[in-house]
Amino acid sequence: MIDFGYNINTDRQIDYDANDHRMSHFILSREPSYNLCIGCGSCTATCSAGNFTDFNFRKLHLMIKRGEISEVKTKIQKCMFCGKCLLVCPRGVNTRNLILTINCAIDELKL
Amino acid sequence: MKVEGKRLIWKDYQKEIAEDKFFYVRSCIRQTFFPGSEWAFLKIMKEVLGKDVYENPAHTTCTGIGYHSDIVPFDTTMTVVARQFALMTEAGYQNLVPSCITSFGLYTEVMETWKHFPEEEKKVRDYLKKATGREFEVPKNLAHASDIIYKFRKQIAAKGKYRLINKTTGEPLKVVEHIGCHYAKMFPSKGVGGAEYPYVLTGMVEDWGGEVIDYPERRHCCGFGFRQYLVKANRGFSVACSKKKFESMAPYKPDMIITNCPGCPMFLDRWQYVISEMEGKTYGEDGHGIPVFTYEEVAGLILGFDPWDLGLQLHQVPTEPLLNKIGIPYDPFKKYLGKNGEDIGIPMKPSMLNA
Amino acid sequence: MNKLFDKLQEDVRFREGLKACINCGTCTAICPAAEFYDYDPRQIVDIVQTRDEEKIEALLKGETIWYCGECMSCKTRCPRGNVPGLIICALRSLSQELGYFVESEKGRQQLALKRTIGKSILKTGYCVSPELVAAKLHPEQGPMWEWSQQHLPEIYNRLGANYKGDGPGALRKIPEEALDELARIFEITGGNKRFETIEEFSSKKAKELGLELDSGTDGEYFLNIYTTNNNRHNKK
Amino acid sequence: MSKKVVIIGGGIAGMEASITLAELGYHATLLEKSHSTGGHVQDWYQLFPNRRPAKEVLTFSELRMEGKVKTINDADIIEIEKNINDFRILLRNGKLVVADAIVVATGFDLFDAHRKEEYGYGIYENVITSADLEKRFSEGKKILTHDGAAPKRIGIIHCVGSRDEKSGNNYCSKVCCVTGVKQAIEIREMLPETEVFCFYMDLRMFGRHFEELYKESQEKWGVSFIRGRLSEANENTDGSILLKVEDTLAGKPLKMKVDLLVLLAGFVPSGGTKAIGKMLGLPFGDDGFITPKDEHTSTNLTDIQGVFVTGSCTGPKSIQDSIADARAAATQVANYLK
Repeated sequence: MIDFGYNINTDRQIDYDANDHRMSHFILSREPSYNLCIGCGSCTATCSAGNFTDFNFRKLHLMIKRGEISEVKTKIQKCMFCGKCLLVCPRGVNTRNLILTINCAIDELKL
Repeated sequence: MKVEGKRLIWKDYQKEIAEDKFFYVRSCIRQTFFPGSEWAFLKIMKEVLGKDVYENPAHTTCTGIGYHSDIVPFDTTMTVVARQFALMTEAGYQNLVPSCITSFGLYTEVMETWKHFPEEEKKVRDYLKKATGREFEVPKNLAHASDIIYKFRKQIAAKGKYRLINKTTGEPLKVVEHIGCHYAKMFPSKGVGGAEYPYVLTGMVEDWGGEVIDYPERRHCCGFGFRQYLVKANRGFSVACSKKKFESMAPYKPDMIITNCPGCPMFLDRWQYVISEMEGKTYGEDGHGIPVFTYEEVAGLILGFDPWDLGLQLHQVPTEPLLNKIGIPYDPFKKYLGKNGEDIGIPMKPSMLNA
Repeated sequence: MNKLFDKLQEDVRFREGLKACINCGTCTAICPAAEFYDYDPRQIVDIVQTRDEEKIEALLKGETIWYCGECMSCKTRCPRGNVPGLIICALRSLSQELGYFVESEKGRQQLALKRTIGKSILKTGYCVSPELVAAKLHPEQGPMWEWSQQHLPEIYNRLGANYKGDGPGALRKIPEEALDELARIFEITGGNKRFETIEEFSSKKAKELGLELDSGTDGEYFLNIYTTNNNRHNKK
Repeated sequence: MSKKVVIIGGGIAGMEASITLAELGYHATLLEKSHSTGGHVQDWYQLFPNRRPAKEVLTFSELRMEGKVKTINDADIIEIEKNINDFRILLRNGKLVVADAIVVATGFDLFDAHRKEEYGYGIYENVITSADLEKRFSEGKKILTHDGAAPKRIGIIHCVGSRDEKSGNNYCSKVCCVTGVKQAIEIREMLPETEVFCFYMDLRMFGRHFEELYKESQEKWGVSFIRGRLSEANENTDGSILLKVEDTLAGKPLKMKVDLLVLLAGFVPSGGTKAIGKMLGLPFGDDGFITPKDEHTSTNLTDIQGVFVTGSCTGPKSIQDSIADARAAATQVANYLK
């Protein structure tokens, strides 16, 4: 093997077919309102944790849907469970239970 | 796949290509890596097709690589382009034929800019006059050298000695065509067949007996990206782009790749070597890699030119497996000889790619 | 006050490239750079479209504008006739004009490009020449290239070139008068000024970083910008 | 003797205009260029937002037309002559129809999806249009891939030929968004194992019960939505289609394989709209649709006395809009002729 002084860059595309969708299926089976998000960002705008950290619940929720779950475990810990997101969601997504279910999925699926 | 669907699109993109009297401008990259291709183009044009092709030794780079590396301002580039136009005008020609796709794209961009912003053309005329005293006419017909070979592809086939057919099986060779990004992506109507299903190389392959394969990453850039290759720190991106293409075309088991841009064949050739040395992975059969050709090389092979006159020894991925498939004779002992047949040594063998 | 935006507007490519973006993402979807870098042409167009001076300044000083490979695949697809690639060209020109390019790792590479390609254009009349692709700096060119570099005249003349010769042909020596014309074009049209600006700001940056900068391609600063990759360009 | 009104175009708008005019006591003649009246609705299976069978709406119009409206099918108009008091409409078969007023209801054509080259319609077998899908629904055919397999995943692409300068159509076709959602539900109902993804830029759920249908598609049917316009579709070796979009809400490019791709083809002014509009000297907008006298207050009037416009010849309209618009046009005609 020759050292050329650089490596072949890795892809950052969301490769939907190659991704891990177990968490997404797990959540949907326990919290059906998971599917109702329209990506409006109200939750993130009001988020207490998002005020102090880079926590973005809209995006986290979306990345789980796309099967990009490698960072979910560390990111979800930033949530403070204040529940403001639940009050503002225009689609009635049970965001609080969603967070609990995500944590549950992390445990049960050993992610 | 239904080819009729593509034929409908191809019908919509038939550009005008001049018949004769061409002013030829060379390519920095083509002449550096594939000098035999430019030689073959001129030989085919002059000796096989009997065309008038003129080259003025005073023409220079169009500055394209510098321009797309953003170190050359647009005004400078437009004025250098105008100087090439002036040389063409002074020589009494109207049909400009660049060897390079970056140049072709740039000439097109400059001409289109002048159409939309006439004040830019006026400014450039003043610049050129001031710098060189020259004046110019905008080319009446601008066609890339691959457009010209496309136009005369049937004559080449008629005079050809070989076809892109597997000698043993009688089946057409499976060919991947790779079009330079700046051929039609910027101005789809300026490319034969448009930007989505360019026909310029497909037409050659079809008429020369081969079969073009359509694979998902067909339109992806080879990864040159100017600064993305020219600066060492960025080369990991460049090679990643080519790798993406190889991974995507591999399931179709292509026999060869044909290209119309000067840089792409070099990258598609060299990155196969790099991937093999970095990751131990080779594409194509028996660790040979997928041989990559310029369209001039393929035209020359069809016409029976000697593979070593065409410069196939300057490929890192060996081309012999393809020559064997078609049944083109070659003398392996002459591959690396100098101009007068002198022994100038031979390159080392790569550790992975079977040469 | 829209100073930076107004400066961008002066560039004909910017006026051609920015119509009105609807944030649909067709450009990013097929952008080679977006696949491998933290790069999103859609967001760049959206930023310049907002005319937010602070954000535009951040772009000019940041890494992202240097990820594009100018393949122009984006132009083919935009449903609104925008050309993100041309907007990038304008941003890069302005970043250099204002000296902001030295604030990013990828931007600093402009000096390397100027001293290789830029120098080659004025010296030889070609952007790239066989000598510029020296085997030592280009191991990816493989053993075949290493061999050919040792026998340039024999190989090129074997292949019908007119290597460093007078008159027409591949790799010919470009006549002095032609090089003089090229030099005058660069002087009159701002080409030399661009080169000088790149040198000037790079030299300041080298001092700031405490790296020695010679006039060629071997100094500390040059090697630093030519090879450094902090590997933080794709956070995935 | 009652005055004569000729209605050109036998789609939903033309039918409704002729019925209303007949009911108001005018002699209504409906000219239809094809073999039958009903227009595009004839090819449709179910209607949004309540998924009632399209045939019901057709039957509603057809029953009321019977005995009241004179219908001439296969009517190929070659000339319209305007006289001081009337219009003389000459058909290719030599027939002459005289009218005191004309209602233009020449409608739309579906955007020819071949023109969106990078989506591969007409090239890749597993790329179809919303109209093709609707036809399969109406004919009771199974939704299968070209190889006859049940698709595991279907992609639905919004804005094909709409909101797209490349296609020459800058406008929104209005009804595709909700049609896509309706078709996604229909697929899920027929093929519960098939995943459905809609790729959109905005979901324009402007009508009553549209937004609810969208919510239902997510809640009850599990349809997924990705915000990003399709950049290109490519064929894999197995005939499946590889999509490239940006998931704009994630800010990343995304690739996904689908077994079948449905393109929501938008509206373009029909050949009839262009031809009849030109014959009558009506003005066209830059979108190619006929421009009425005033886009707010006189949407059915034109600058030519006795010529009225209705339905999708003045821009994309839903069935509800077309029926209401046709009745409005009829009252304008009545006003003019009284």
